[in-house]
Amino acid sequence: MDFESYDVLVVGGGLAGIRAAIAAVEANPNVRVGMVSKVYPMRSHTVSAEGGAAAALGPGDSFETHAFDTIKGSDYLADQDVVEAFVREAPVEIIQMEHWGCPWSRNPDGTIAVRPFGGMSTWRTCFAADKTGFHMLHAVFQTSLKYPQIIRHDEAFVTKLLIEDSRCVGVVALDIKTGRFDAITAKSVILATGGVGRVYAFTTNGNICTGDGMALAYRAGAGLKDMEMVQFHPTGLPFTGILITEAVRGEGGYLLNKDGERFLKRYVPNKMELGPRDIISRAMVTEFEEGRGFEGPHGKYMHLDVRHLGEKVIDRKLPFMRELGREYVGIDIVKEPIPVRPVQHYEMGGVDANISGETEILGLYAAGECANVGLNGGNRLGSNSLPECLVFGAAAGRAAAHYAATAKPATANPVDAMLWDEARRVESDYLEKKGGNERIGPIREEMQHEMDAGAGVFRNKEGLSRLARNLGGLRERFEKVKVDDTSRTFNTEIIAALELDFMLEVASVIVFSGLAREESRGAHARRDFPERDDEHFLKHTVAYHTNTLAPRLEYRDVHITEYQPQARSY
Amino acid sequence: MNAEHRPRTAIDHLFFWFMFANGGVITALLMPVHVLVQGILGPLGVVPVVDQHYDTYANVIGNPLVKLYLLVLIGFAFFHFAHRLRYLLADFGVPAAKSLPAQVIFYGGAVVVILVTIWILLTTIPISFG
Amino acid sequence: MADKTITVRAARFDPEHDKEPRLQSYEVPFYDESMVVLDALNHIKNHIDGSLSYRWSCRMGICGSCGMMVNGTPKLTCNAFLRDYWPRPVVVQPLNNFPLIRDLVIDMDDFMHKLKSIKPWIIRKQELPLGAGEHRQTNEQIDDFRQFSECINCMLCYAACPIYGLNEEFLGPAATALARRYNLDSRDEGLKDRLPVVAEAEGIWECSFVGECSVVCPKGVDPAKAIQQTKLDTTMRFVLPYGNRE
Amino acid sequence: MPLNWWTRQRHYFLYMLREFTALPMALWLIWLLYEISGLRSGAHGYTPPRSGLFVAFSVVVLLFSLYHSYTFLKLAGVIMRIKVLDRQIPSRVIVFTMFGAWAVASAVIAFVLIWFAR
Repeated sequence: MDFESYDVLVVGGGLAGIRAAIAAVEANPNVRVGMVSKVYPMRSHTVSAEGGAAAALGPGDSFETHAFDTIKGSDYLADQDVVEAFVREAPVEIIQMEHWGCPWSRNPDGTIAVRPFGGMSTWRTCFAADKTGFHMLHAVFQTSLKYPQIIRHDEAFVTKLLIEDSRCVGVVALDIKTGRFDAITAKSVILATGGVGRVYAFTTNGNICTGDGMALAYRAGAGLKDMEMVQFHPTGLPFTGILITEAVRGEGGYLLNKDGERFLKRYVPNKMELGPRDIISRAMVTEFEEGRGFEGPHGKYMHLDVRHLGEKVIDRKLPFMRELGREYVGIDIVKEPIPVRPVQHYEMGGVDANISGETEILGLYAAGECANVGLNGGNRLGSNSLPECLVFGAAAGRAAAHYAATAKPATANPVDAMLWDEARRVESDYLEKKGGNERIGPIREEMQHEMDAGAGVFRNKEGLSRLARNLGGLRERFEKVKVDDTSRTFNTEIIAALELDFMLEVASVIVFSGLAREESRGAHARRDFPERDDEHFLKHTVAYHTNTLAPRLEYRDVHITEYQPQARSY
Repeated sequence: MNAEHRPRTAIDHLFFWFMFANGGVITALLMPVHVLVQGILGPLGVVPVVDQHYDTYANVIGNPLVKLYLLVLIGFAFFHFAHRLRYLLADFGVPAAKSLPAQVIFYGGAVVVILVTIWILLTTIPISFG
Repeated sequence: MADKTITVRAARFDPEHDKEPRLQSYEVPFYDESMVVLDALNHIKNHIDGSLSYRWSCRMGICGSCGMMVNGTPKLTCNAFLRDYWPRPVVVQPLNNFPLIRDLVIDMDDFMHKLKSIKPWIIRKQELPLGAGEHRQTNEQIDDFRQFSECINCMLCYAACPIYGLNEEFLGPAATALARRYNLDSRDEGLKDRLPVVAEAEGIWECSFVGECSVVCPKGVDPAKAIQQTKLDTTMRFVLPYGNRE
Repeated sequence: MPLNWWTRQRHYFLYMLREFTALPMALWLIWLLYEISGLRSGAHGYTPPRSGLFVAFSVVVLLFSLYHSYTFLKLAGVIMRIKVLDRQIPSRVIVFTMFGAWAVASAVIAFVLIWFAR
């Protein structure tokens, strides 16, 4: 067992995590930054973001419209002061990414080009063809290599936060390659572990998106905010759930039902394909229910048609979509429409954090998808999440470095004891457990299908209650899990068990938060409460860990500056 | 790769590669026609070829431009061959082919062939513009 | 269709128990034409044998985790379709040329060091202040380096490279391609810092242009070309009296 | 790495074949040098190349030599980056030019070898 010590420790090596690490170093070059990630940083799920990053860059744009679009898109659940700060920082961060080598697609004069995106009232989404996340992640990761102060622990899985006197002083991490438990202490810890899409079966998220940071913070006593707000992206490939970027619609693609009709005219007549994701996903499900979807071997679907754009535009702006269509569906999108259906994509909720990324636990910060700083509210607008990672990753990095400058280091003895306790717990729960008869795979699959069925695009009390009960049953079965793999070396089954443990925790927060929000707002669409209820629910849900599956829920006011809630129509 | 290690362009390898690449182009452009005409068509009597008679051959070889041409062809070609054969040996699992002694032997061999070529060209048929 | 199965023979190796890797056979249901080798591995892990270890994440060919040898060829398993192998068995092995950690998991730390050594970041003599906005760069200028920027670090090219297999000191395809990506970027001025690294004895000169790296690249990057072009450029800088950038 | 790695895949085998072309070509050029040096012993000592064995050897060398020319010129076309008026010349054009140069050079040399034999 080892004992590494840093000033700032970043958990997660995606866009937010790396941005935070660089920001910490640039805020104070004497800061030593550790970065723990369960995968090599360039594998992080940022890599799958396709469409682009929004920023009010151009002369035709303004901070006010970006802020208003975001707030309206959030169904007025966003904290407006946070949004206002965000839209001002986003262009700076986009330029910073450009200076770090991101190959942004350009206008003929060499400036950064923008494209239209859903819910945005003007063209403001910067893009690098249709691999924006990939290019941003690789640019920022490769840039991070020039800072000797950033020391990485690749392929190490954080199992627990070290809390001393209600202050976070580091983590316990399992080195996947060797199976060794390490205490990594730090004066401040930043969680940037990404989303939790893998609690669903049909998701665009990668295998690694298991909500680790959310569960870690939740168990350590921090609140999880607005977890019922789960985004469903309208256009995923049936069967695989691979994301077809919103940029396809941004560039002019049509969504067609089986009658060849652009059905969105009934739902978002003024925006059509450029409506926000929550509304379009609901429109698609409604059409399916009314019998106007195509029937396929993997359920109902719609057509996303880009044939009229022509081969030249497609190859210039959507080359990856053509590649995905060819390889995963066997179609050439230049000649055939793409089959799509709504797919879990993003968790608006996350660790309750303020505008600087500070959580309720001293010394603990959060940024990116695993955090909820109040930006996205009930529904995130497409292309706001990449700049969110940059803006709030950088903010958390700076704040954490600032705090670390004056904070005291952790004391060795309790840390050592906590490390031993945690290592013992994992070993007795999984490695040395006798007599278990449950397997991880089936429990996870059942949870995923339950979540698809009960906490999907539309919800109701009955479905959510059943889901809550079933999650309880799955938790009981999980206690009897037996792993096949007893090796210490690269034991991915233990990692899968720890991830499932985290996912069951976060899934129940999603469900109980959803049950309690008896209204429809943003992505949370209740069949039994179809209207928005500003009187009772213009509030953030904040969930706290208890000894039972059900969290303790608190409500907190939304920060409203100048945009009073209005009816949300497009 | 330790911290003290300062990377530096390997000029020797750069030179070997330069000679190899030029030799490759030269042999690619010129070899097949020599082999076809002098090795097959001439001996079979399909066409008359200079090297089928002493007089015609001597006449051509006496030309200084031809001597220069042959030196360039053979000189670059043997650097090309030396390089390829050295790497081929390494590909066959002989790491010693990448060592300094191997470099001396292979490229030194090419230099020897060049010196022999110069000697033969200078001692065979005096230079004449006839 | 429903009863169709495919045999997957996966390499197993646990350094705590095994001296040599061995192959283990599994029967996996093959119920959809768009199933990939990774789906078969996931079926094994979830339902047959939880101890099979391998890396994967995005299952859409962009994160670069799931590279393995599939019937002897380096492939992204999320992008290798069972329909191309059925009814013959699929043999899945760890990527060639790397130290083996476990089952299908290889040790790629060597690449991480090599990646860092080529200084894969924008180097400027004078940093442009953020307030000055973006560097001007046209799409045509991006086209100069675009393909080299598409590398996902999946390591298939290293697994395909016999030169790397014979000499692990060789800088190798992906790292050289990424060095070239930055050298060709109109915003970058780091050629002089990067060239000595790629033009060391164990750099580009080791390559004898087998070209298999470019064949196996799932993203259409042509590292073989990057290496040869770097040789040519480096040589020209020395041969021409005023060796310019290109 | 097993030493027979190059027998396991067609592409690797073709690569080794390409590298091997150097050996027969070298032998042929050594023979050429030997023939030239034969001129030193005067008209009586010079034996023109006519043997069947030599023709057979040359046929083999010609095949290797053609393979070398084809692969080398094609690959040279891939790696050369030539810009004219700020526009990249497509590698197809470069390869085409290379093969054109090959044809011209071959014609000139064949002409010299045959014309001066009269």
